[in-house]
Amino acid sequence: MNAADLTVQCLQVLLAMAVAPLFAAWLQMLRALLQNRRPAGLSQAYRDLARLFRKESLVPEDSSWLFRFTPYVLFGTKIMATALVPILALDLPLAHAADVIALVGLLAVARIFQVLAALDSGTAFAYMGARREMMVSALAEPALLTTFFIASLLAGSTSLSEIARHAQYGALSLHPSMVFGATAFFLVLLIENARIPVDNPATHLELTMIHEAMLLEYSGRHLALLEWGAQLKLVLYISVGIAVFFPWGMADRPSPLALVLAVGIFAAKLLLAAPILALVETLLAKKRLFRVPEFAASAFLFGVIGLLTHFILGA
Amino acid sequence: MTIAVLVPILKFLAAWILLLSFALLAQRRLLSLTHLLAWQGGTLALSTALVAVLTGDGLLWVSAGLTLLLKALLIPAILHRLLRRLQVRGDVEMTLNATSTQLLGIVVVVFAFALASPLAGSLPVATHGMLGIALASFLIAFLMMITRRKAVSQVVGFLAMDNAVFFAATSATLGMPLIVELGVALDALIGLVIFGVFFFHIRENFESLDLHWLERLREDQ
Amino acid sequence: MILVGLLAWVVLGIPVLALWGDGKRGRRLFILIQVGVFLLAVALAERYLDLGTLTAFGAELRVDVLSLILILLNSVVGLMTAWFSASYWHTEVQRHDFGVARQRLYHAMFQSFLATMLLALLSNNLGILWVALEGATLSTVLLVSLQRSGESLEAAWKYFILCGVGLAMALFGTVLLYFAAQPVLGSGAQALLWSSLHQQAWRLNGTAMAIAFVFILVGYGTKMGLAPLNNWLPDAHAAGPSTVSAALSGLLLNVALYAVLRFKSLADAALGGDFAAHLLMGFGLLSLLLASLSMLRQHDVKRLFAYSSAEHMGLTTFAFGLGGPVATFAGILHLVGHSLAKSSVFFSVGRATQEARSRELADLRGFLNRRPVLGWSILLSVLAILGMPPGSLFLSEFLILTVSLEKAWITTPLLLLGLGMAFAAIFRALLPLLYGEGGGPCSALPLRGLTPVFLQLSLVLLMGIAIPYPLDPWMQAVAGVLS
Amino acid sequence: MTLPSALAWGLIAAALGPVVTILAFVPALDAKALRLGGFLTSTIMAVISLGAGLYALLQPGSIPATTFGTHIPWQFHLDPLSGFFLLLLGVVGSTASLHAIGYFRATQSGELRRVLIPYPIFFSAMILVVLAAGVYTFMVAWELMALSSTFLILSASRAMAARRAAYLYLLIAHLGALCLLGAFILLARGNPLSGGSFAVMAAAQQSLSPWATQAILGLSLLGFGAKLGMVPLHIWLPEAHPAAPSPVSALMSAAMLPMAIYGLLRLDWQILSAPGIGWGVIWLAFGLLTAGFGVLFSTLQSDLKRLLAYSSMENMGLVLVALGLGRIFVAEGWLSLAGLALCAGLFQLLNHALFKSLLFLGSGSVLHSTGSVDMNRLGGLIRSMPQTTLLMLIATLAIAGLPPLNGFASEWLLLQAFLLAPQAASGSLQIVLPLAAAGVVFVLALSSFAMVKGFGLSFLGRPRSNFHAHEASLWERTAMGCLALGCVVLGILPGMVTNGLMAVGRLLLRSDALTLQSPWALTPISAQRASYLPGTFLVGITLAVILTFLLVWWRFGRPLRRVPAWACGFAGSATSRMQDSPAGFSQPWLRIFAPIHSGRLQTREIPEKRAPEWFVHFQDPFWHGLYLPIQKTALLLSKQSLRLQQGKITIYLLYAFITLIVLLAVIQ
Repeated sequence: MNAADLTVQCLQVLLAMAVAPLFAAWLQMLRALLQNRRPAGLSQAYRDLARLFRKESLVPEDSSWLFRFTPYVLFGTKIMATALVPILALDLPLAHAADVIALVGLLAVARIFQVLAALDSGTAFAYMGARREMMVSALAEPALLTTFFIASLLAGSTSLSEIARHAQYGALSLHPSMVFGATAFFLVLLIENARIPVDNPATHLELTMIHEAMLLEYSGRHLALLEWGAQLKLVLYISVGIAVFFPWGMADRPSPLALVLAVGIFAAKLLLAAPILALVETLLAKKRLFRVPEFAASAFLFGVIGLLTHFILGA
Repeated sequence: MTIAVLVPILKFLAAWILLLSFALLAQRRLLSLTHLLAWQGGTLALSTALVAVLTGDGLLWVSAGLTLLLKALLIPAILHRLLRRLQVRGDVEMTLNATSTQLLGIVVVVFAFALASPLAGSLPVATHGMLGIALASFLIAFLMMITRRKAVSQVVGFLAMDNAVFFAATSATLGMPLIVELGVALDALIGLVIFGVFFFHIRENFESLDLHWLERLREDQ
Repeated sequence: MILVGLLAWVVLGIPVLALWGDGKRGRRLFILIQVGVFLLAVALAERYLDLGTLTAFGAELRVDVLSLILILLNSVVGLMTAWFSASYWHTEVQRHDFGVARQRLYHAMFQSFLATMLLALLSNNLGILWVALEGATLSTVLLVSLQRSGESLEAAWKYFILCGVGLAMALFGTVLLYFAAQPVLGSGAQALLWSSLHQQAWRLNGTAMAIAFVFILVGYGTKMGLAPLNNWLPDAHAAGPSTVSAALSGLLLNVALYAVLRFKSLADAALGGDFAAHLLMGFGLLSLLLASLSMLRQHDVKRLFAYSSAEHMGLTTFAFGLGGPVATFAGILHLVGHSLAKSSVFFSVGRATQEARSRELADLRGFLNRRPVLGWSILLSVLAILGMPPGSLFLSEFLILTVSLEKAWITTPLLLLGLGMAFAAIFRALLPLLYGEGGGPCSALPLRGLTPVFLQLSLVLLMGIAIPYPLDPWMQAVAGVLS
Repeated sequence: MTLPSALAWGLIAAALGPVVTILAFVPALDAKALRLGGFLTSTIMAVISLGAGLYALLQPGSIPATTFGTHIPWQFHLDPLSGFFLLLLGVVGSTASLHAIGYFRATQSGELRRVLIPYPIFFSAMILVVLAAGVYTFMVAWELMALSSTFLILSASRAMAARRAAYLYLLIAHLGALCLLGAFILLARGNPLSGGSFAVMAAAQQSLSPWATQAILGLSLLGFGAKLGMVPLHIWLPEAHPAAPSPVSALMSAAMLPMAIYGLLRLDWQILSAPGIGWGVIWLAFGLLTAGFGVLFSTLQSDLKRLLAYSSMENMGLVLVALGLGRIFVAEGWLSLAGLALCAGLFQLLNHALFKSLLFLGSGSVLHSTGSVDMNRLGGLIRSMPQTTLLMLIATLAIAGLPPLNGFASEWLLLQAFLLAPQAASGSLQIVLPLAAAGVVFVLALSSFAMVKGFGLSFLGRPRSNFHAHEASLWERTAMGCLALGCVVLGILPGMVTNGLMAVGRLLLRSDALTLQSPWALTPISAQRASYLPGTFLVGITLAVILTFLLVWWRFGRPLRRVPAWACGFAGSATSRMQDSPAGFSQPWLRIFAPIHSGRLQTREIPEKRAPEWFVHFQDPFWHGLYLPIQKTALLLSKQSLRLQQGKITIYLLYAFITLIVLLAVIQ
């Protein structure tokens, strides 16, 4: 790997980190508009983070090092993940370090640490959140993997950039299995990022909350890291979706021009992705918690059907 | 005397033994059982003697005498004495009524003859059908043991069985080696003594020689 | 002449014990006599190694490899039984305050039992063989009824009547054999000598031999504990003293089987086909299955192991029915292993029943904690009888299964089923016996008497790992004798 | 050092076992001497076998069967396959024995003897199983293994439950052994004492009739499945493993179960190369069934050791899936893929040996320190036994399949094996493969749930009962530390493992299917198809985490303040009873899978607690559907057969009479 690749790599990570709060704010803005509320400015997210970072952070007295250690692990793993996904360019230096399966594993690391930290805090709500999170993800993770399986079977490789390249340069044909895959992926995206109809990041209603319940005991810089991590995660998922399903316009060779182009295209894609999400979140109602496993299961089911169709139709 | 005279007599005696076995099968009274047993023993001795005459085998005379002494006199006497000492009176109730027992006996006899018939060919002319008779009386004695409910009557059946075997040994095969017969006789004697001892023990344990006292060792499910 | 010496020694033992067989003196004498028997048997083996088959009294007595193995086995088990008996019988005497007469009776009858069995093994004359077996029966009847309790009397009575009838049948069979042999060998002793019969067997009258063999099989089969003729077996084993149970299972059944085998070899030659073989296999399989089924619901420890004896005899019979070098080797190996292991089982279990004063499994519990040595002896002997490696029973069962699959594959699943059920039944009983809590009061008795158990078990182990030199070729040679 | 001498060393190690056993009988020795002497010798045995195994694994080629004994042949051999399992045995055995030194430190000599008498025999038997080259030798070792482990199960407690577990265990093991006997006899054909070594059988297999081959495959699957805990023969496993003392549980779960895999590979793959995808699919199906069943029940457990036992079932199931996949690929002729699947399976086995023994040993330390492994009692151990907790955390992350630890590497390989299956798969496979892949993925996800539950509820949060836990002894921590290190190292250097397995692949696939690769990476076919560099991965994450930490600390570093947990306003008043109980934690699965386990929430009175506590009571469907009926039938039959023995002597005589008559009639 040469210096240019490395710079691209770092650039990509930094870009993702920078864009994440912005995207979250943009999403909030759209939702507010759709629900005819007055939106806060785009800079709101940054200001929140800054304030949280400056505040003192409290720790439950009978929590252990695991509790304090977790926010950094979560943030670190998410940074690592953004480094692995081809956002701006293919064949980045780290591309071969891990493929889709490893990526899923990486996300699992983050989730499990979060759950363990929640269990460590030893409060009822944290346990509730942890339990629900584990249950839902036990269904969502297989769904995610199956969608990746479909893509990688089509591309004949499990490495993300290979998949992206295949979709980018391969004969443009609409694969039936990919349709199922895309659906499943979208559902998983909703689940994993705690969006409506699965979870509502905006409220702290203990009957419904999953993800937020695990963060209840965090404050200050820990909370800031976690929030930022969550935003990063959303961007990450979307960019993974882009890489797998609509990778067009990604820089193949790291030439400055191509990079600028890629950044532009990526931004455009994000801009477009947000309204869809916002729309979904506005139109759909939050599901009852007992329905959530069924929701996740249906995602898994879509994935499996996609696999079957691929194997049987060979497409 | 000549074979022409002796063989029919031998045959007659054989038939007589079979008849006696039937009588044993039918008889209910214990004392008369012992008498019948004695009669059978006597007949056995006589037939053995006849075979001795036929074959001119000196040793057979010994076994004839032995048989007379043991089976005709000693054993029945011991049994008789036992019965008196133990005051065993009255009839033996059977598990199966007399007539059907008899019928079964007949079936058994037919079966025995059918079984023995192919062997007749290889028999010395004197002893045609003897084996069949021996087999028949053996099985009848067996049947008797199965149908009687008193210890004593079972012993009688056992001894009748012994007689049948003896008859086979002497008449059908014209005499086993003496040493064997001696051994057999000895065992029979010891056996009877042990029976006697037993009766007393059983009596003092169960106040009866009825077999249903001896039916407690069973797998209780 | 050593055969005569051996015979004379054992027979002499009877009156000696009848006269002085009481108290410590009696126990000592008993052991002493068995030691003599053992030494003589070893000498016999020595002689056999030099000269091969031995005969005496104009071939009335004859020792070939089959009888030699069984003689050695009997002498060993007899010696061990006497050793164990020393402490066991002592306790029994104190428990039931048996008088001098009863003690003498016990020793004398035991001696005559051993003597008659030795006679059965030594004699070449099938008639004498029968006489000997009858004698063995009579003496064991007295041993079983030794306690004079209702139970023992009933058991002895059933044993006596059933085996008596069985032996009567066997005698009839012997007569028939003689009858068949007469035309060939002429009348006289020759016609009952196994060795001479064996040479001429192919000339014997087929039909007569068939009938004769049926009578023999049913007759001696009763004594051997083949189903459905083995109803006396559990009662007699349970009612008698444990030494007697050990001797019954370890010795008497073998000798009965030995008799059947002698006749089988004749019948095979006379009949050509494998009529006898099929009968043996059928009876063996039936006994194996019925016995192992009966074990599943057993609550009396001695009955349990009595049934297991029936099961093992069934397996052995099946093996000899299979025939051929491997199966016969396996059969004889199993016979030897079973005798050693089963007598050890009865020793240790007998001691346990003495301590707990009960035969109910419910009362016999937790011996590994309460009485470690006894617990270990129970554990090891039962494992041996279960055919656990590296005991020799595992090897023999292994071989039997192998041959069964070759010659009659249809039977193999049934064998496996039977063995499985037997294992389930015995192991189920074993665990509470070793580890169970509670159980009745338990009087601690001296455990010196248990040394024989460990000696015998080490023999079983040795034979499972590597069969010692002269035994191995001998066991191989048995097939030749029986063919 | 040559291969024969390696074999000799293995046999020496095996021979040490009985020595220790005899030593354990010596009454003069006190508890300490017994403990140190016995377990240190066992450790030495294990280390020797580890060395021998490693040598045999890396040394290409194998040595033919060497026979001892004249008439009864004791045959032994050593080849890469044996080597691998010897290695595995050594790893588990050495650490378990080390741990045992600490674990039994408070045990009286009497109790200790109960363990030390069967323990070395058990270990030697396992060594012999691996080294055996002949039917008889193998069966003897196999039965000894089952037998000795039975008495190990009984060594901890002799309560009714333990006795029942031991009975069930040995019974099923023995029935399985009988099946194996059948299989081997079919295979050996003829006198097995005439030196029928495995090599001979392998050579003679062409002459097997097809049905015999099928029968052998079926019987051996039953026989080894019984040891493997394969559904529906698993019934003993969850009872037996928890009943044993923890080092023994580790040995049983991490070393004895793999012996069954060894048997399958040896008999059904190396000796008997049966063509056709049929059996591959069967293995796959049973593997998946077992894995699913195991993982489902392990999520529901509230007893840590039972949870681990069920998870062993799951892992063995996954290995079986991998091997089945391998068979399928062999049958389809894709050798490189077969090598991949095989590699995945064996790698998984090795990993399981590492983290499962670590988990069992850890649970043992917990039991020793708190007196319970019931998660209803535990919690908050991270403060009282921090080092143990750290090690357990590593094991948990590894078994949950998280990169960059070893568990993930093998799972990654397995999934790759699924994904790289070419499109040209024959009809049935087109359905089987995707469904199986989906099933595997689901199992993996669920297992991480179970593991997080197990670790979180026992080590994190607040204690659910008042106990005074103390850190594990140095022996125990050393043993667990080695295992944890192993988890990390194998995770970072997966290529090393696959390279090590090349020899095994060559033996089983009869070709160089596996390609040598750098120890740092996993690249099954080509970097283009798929690649995984755990090293880079680890460095990346660590860098990211540390950078984040440093930046945040440098920019906003302020001391933390410890306060009572807020808990939505409960602050301070929140008690430990407000935490989820194990039953509560897995409640969703309890609901979702109710039809399978028919489990219900029930209450039970606890003396030291005021309120009754909830626990899940569920029943194994196979127990009610399969085992009880069999038992009933057997007892019924037995009842009938006892009818024969009904006391009347005349009836007995009648039996004899009828027998006689019938036989006479027959010959007529």
